[in-house]
Amino acid sequence: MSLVETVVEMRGITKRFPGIIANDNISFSVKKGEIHALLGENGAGKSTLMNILFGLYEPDEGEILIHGKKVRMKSSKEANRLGIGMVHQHFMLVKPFTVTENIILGSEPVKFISIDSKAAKQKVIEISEQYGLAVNPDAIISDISVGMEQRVEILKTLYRGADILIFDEPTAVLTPQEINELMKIMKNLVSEGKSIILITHKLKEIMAVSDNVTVIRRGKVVGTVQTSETNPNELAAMMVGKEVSFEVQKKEAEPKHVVLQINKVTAFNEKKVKVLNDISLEVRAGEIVGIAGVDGNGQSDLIESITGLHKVTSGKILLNGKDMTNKSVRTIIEAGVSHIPEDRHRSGLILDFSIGQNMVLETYYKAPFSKNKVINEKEVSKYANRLIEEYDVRTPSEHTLARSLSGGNQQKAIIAREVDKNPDLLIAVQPTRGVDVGAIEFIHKRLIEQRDMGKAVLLISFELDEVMQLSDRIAVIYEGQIAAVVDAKETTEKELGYLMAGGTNNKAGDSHGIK
Amino acid sequence: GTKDGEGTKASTETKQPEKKTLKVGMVTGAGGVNDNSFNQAGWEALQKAQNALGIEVKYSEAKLEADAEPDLIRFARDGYDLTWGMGSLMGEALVKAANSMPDSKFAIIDASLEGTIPANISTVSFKDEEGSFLMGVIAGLMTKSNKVGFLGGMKFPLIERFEYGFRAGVQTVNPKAEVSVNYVGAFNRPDQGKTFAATMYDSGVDIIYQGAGSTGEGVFAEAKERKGVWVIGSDKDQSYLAPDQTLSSMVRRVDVGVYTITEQLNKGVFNGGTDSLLGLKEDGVGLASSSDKNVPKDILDKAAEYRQQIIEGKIKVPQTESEFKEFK
Amino acid sequence: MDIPSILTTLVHNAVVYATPLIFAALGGVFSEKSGVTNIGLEGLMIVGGFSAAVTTIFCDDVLGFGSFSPWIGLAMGLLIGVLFSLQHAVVSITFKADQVISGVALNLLALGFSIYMMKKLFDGSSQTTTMHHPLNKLRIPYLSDIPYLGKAVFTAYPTSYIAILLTVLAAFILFKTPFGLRLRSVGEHPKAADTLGVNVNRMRYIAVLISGALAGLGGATISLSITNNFTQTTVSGQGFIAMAAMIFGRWNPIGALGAALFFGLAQALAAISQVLGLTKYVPADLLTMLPYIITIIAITGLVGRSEAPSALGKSYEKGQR
Amino acid sequence: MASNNKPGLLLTPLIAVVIGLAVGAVVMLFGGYNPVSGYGALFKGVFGSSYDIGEMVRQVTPLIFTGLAVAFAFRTGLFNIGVEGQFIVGSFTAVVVGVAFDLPWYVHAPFAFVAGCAGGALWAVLPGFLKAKFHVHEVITTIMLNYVALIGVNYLIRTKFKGAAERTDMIHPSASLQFKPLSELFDGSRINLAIVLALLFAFLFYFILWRTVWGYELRSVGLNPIASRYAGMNVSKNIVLSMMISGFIAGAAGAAEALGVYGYMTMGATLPGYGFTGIAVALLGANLPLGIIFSAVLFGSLQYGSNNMQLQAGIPTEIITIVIAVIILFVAAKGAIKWMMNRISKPKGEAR
Ligand SMILES: Nc1ncnc2c1ncn2[C@@H]1O[C@H](COP(=O)(O)OP(=O)(O)OP(=O)(O)O)[C@@H](O)[C@H]1O
Ligand SMILES: Nc1ncnc2c1ncn2[C@@H]1O[C@H](COP(=O)(O)OP(=O)(O)OP(=O)(O)O)[C@@H](O)[C@H]1O
Ligand SMILES: [Mg+2]
Ligand SMILES: [Mg+2]
Repeated sequence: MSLVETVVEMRGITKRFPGIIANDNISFSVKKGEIHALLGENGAGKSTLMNILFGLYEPDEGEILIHGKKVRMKSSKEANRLGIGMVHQHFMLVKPFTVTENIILGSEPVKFISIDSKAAKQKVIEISEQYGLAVNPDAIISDISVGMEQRVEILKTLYRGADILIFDEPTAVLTPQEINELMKIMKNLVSEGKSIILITHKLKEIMAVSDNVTVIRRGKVVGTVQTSETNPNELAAMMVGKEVSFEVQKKEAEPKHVVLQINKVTAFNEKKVKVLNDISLEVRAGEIVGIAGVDGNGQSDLIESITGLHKVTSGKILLNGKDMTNKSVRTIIEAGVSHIPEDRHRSGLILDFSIGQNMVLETYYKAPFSKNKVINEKEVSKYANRLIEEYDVRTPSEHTLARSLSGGNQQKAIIAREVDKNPDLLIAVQPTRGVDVGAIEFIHKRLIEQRDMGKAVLLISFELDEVMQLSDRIAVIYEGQIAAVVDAKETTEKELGYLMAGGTNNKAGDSHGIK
Repeated sequence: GTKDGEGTKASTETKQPEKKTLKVGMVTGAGGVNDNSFNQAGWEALQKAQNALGIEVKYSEAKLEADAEPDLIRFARDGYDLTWGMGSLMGEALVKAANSMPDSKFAIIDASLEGTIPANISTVSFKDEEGSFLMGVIAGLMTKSNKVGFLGGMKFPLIERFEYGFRAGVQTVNPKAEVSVNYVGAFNRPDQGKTFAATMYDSGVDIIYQGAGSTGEGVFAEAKERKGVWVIGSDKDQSYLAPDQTLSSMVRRVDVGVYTITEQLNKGVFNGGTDSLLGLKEDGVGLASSSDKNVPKDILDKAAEYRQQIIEGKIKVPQTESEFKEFK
Repeated sequence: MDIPSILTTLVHNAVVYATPLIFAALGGVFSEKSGVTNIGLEGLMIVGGFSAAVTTIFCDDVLGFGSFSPWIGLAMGLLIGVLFSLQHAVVSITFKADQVISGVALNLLALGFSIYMMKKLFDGSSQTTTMHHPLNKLRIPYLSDIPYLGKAVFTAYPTSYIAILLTVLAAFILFKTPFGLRLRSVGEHPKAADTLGVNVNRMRYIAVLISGALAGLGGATISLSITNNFTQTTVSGQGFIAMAAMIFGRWNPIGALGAALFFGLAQALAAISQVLGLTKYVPADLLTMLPYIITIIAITGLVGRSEAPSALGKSYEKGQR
Repeated sequence: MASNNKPGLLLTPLIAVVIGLAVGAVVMLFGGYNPVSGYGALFKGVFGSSYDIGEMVRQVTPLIFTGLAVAFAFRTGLFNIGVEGQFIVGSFTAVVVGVAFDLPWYVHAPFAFVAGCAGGALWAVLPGFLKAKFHVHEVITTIMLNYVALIGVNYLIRTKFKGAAERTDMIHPSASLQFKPLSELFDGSRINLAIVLALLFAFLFYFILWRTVWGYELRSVGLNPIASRYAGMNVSKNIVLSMMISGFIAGAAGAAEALGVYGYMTMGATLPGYGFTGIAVALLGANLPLGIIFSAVLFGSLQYGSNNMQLQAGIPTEIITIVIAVIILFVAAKGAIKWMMNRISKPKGEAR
């Protein structure tokens, strides 16, 4: 009577995939009105468990109770009916559809025989106002920001009247502002009596919003703790099985000569919009320059211009003093640039190549990997095995397809490939996106190592923490220009936030953006 | 080891006194023995020979051009006395088969095998221009708009014989009449045939002579939907396609050719190494018997007159562009 | 010919020629919008054309239905199209076979079946007899009397009007109804649709069967209005041209209609340029080539990425990433 | 390549063939034919004599080429429906070289063959280029170019290269791929050196795609053009190159037919059809060289043997088209065979 109702109870859930037990006798429950965090390394089995709850997988063993009633979840339709909604790790949005269409899909309001689009739009606006989830109902998904996509995903569940919401790594792709907003939205939702299951690798978020945390490791529950009675270090230890350090250990930087010089570069995108506006920036050997900025202010265009993927219309890009402006990608790579791209599936890997073949994606045509245009498989294997070893890429062998590695390990493979090329300039874009804390620690160490070896490192991340911890200098990008360059040790999150939103500080107070 | 012996034995027997049943094979082109056309006419002649002469007949359909040679050789190996190849496309295959099976006899219809014909081949070809000339006569005399048309499948020598024979006929009886000559570029596109026919009729042509294979069926389909226009068919009597719109058809007597040579061989005669060229005189080409349905008697009489003149050699019908120019 | 008559002839012929393509291309749109590649359109047109011809001849010659027969033929073309498309659905959706292979097999099966049946039914002949009652052109009262325009667009086979109506209907269904939204979602992001309770495979089945119906109609249209019989060459490649029309029309019903009409126009242009005597200056063969060359130029001019549905060609397996 | 699953790899096609033949038998029974004599005739038609075996190989040869051509494009993410047209152009250029030059055989034959290949490659440049530069869907351009090739080559034969009737002159014997001893070994059949070239091409197909730098790039671009671009590869160049190689192999098919089988080229009334069959051969062979050889043999021998089926047993050859279709279906629908085997091996109640 006095107890709060248990809305979800999963008992003894076991799910096997060929060669792996993803969930091993997991029991897990969620109470009404709580935010329950689910924590675990990459591949621990979190998504699998939630997919079972959402009816996407059928468990091999175990039972599920919703609101105390035993149910058999045969499909998502069933889950929808029971008031379970899920925001997936990889967004499930139909790109060419509008926001409204995505939300109503599957339960469309109908007038005669056609969709009642007016009513639909009305309903979308209603819910979005009720929960403070601002969206443009008529926008096409492919035109909107990730943040809005996220809100659309949430609206999808709310539209269906879900009161149990599953968020699978909702913040991996969001900017700090968007993350804050999402946190507020979640709190708002639980205050309305809904229950939330939150999967995230970011302990800070767990500490900030959750009520309880369940930690899983290798498919088994390690334990459930009350958030108020734990701390990040304890959680990390629970999930990895050993202590994890969050402090990034680094010495003072010793910047040397200029490696990358960007000089008044201007560029336009396909829609003829000016995306880089007379931008200038320098990166020296032996330093990490972080770029902070709200998504869409020209970060990716800047990187693409440096790496030769995008033509610039004016200005110069110099590498070690040599002109690299509008040179081909290969020329630039060969001049000593490495690039850890933002989207590992889209642009970092050939998923249907083996992990070994992916390791030589930029060097296959050179000795010793090929001779007289014939690939030397032995050398490729040897090399791949060395990287797999050195960078701790967890894979059965170098012949395994990249596709079947977990995200974190795919990321490590890319980092191994790019770092081992021994570049003069290492560009790292979102290098730790979606990977677990253990892997994050590992990746951070590698980046610092590069700096200390005298490489120039250009880091782009939407996670301010990461930028502030790793960088020596931070350049804030705003509307295609560098609004300011600040010393990482001296700046604050607040100052950066102010600059990112278009504010000016005294150092770079002259320019653009005010009008 | 055994391959040579058998073939030799099998073929010397035509002159033997105690006569074995004659075995005649036929390799048809794609479409087979019931193509309502060329191949069918040939096969029906063989069947007729089977009934009338008590010989044994069999056919095989070469779907691809490449199938013809093995099919021909297969018959020869199986001891067939004579094997027919149907159509000029089979010419080269027939020569090769004849060369590799020198003791077997072959015949081909609709091909003269330019150059020397091997001694174990007999060929039959048609003077299509002569038949087409008569179609030109009918069209030239029947046209009201003084505009007639020719629709060919693909432009190459065989079809050009149709074209120039027809044009010569039109010009002879009605020099004022204009002939609109068009080629679809395919023999298997009735849809395009229909488009062409519609366009030609729209442009004022009131009679179309088609030499376009199944593309030409589109001409009949189009004519059926119009009033006051006519079609002339080819190869066989095509009036069944549009009884009320068909003036005539240029019939080629493939059956006559096949039957004649088969019958001769049954009597022990084989004119190897020669070409039998069948024209109006030999009744190898001519008017469809249904022509009297839509063509007035006086015009048919006129056609008969020209037929006589061609037979007597008074008119030499052109086959090619240059001959046609001289004909003028 | 004066200019207006030339235009009249062009438009009229373009519509006649385009009609079967419109049907089949619409079929392609349905199937591919749902994520199922359909290079079996050719085969579906073949069985459609064949069964329509056989049925019409049977109804007319044996049952004596007269001019009503082609309508039964049309219906049969549709039905048999659906039946054969079931093969594609079962193999590529249920058994998750490569959709291109299944389509290739469908083409072979359809051709083999039709000719085999034809030989059985028509005494070994590889063509049917000729219909006495094919579809006749419809002259819309009054409108067809308008000079030029009347002949260009208001005198046409009933199937042409049906094709245009179906195009509008298809556009409406695909873009305005819940069914259409779900069908398209399944072709773009089947997993998303699945999580929202849309039955992915069922939607795809329906879409493929619709494509069978429409391509079957397309084939039927050829034999009922253009050739008036059926032979193994009746369809010869139109299914592939329809596929091109679908892509050219960017997987949109209206676009497909436009592309089909464009092909028709190009074809009609090739014919009229010969008839008007252009052959005096240009070889006839070159004019015959014209439609294909125009198409390449046109589609190159219409620069832009093809808008193929993202999940096209991928079979959907629940629980796979 | 997949070596871990050998029994399954072979079992599926084997069962598919059995099912295909069984379906064919049923169709024959319904049609009032005797399947035993039908298949007897089929078997005899293929293996009855050394001549037939030689002719069967002759039939198989172009299918290996066109299968490889289609598969090469597939391997690099392109769908080449234009093999038909490239075949035509390849035949034509090979014949032109065979007719126009008179050279010693060891120069002439290779020259003519390579000219054919180059013709095919050239014909594929435009679709590749339009795809790379303007994103024009290669399916449309290749379909259209098939017809342009057919009509254009017919035109050239008629106006510039006419020999007898509707074909070109014979090529000089020095350009021929026919090889007397080989042909005589098979009793005068038209088997010729093209089969050796086809097998060589199959090996090169494997070697280039999986062992060389070019193949690595081509496959990479086919699988993920964006990542390939990021890695510094020239995506446009690879698309054009891939189409050209595919066209090169298709041209080889045409050249092989022209130089090895006919020795001349006829004006074509329709597209030759080898390219369309090549799609089926490629897919049935899983786009792998060895698979393609096997599936070409299967297709070729069934097609060739069907002629005898019709001759000896009077059975329409379309039966074989149906059989081939069913085999393709069951090979493609791997799940279907598994499903059926489960049904058979499990007691009824337990199924599923
Ligand atoms: N569809 C599948 N097929 C095969 N194996 C799978 C499948 N889905 C998950 N697995 C296996 O189950 C394990 C758990 O995967 P799951 O996605 O649940 O991990 P996770 O905890 O969500 O990881 P992450 O933090 O990276 O999202 C994986 O290591 C993987 O091997
Ligand atoms: N086709 C597949 N076969 C086998 N295992 C797979 C396959 N696809 C995914 N997996 C497994 O599923 C697990 C989770 O996949 P998922 O794509 O969610 O990766 P992830 O680790 O969460 O990556 P990301 O962080 O990029 O989202 C991975 O660990 C991977 O091993
Ligand atoms: Mg996960
Ligand atoms: Mg992850």
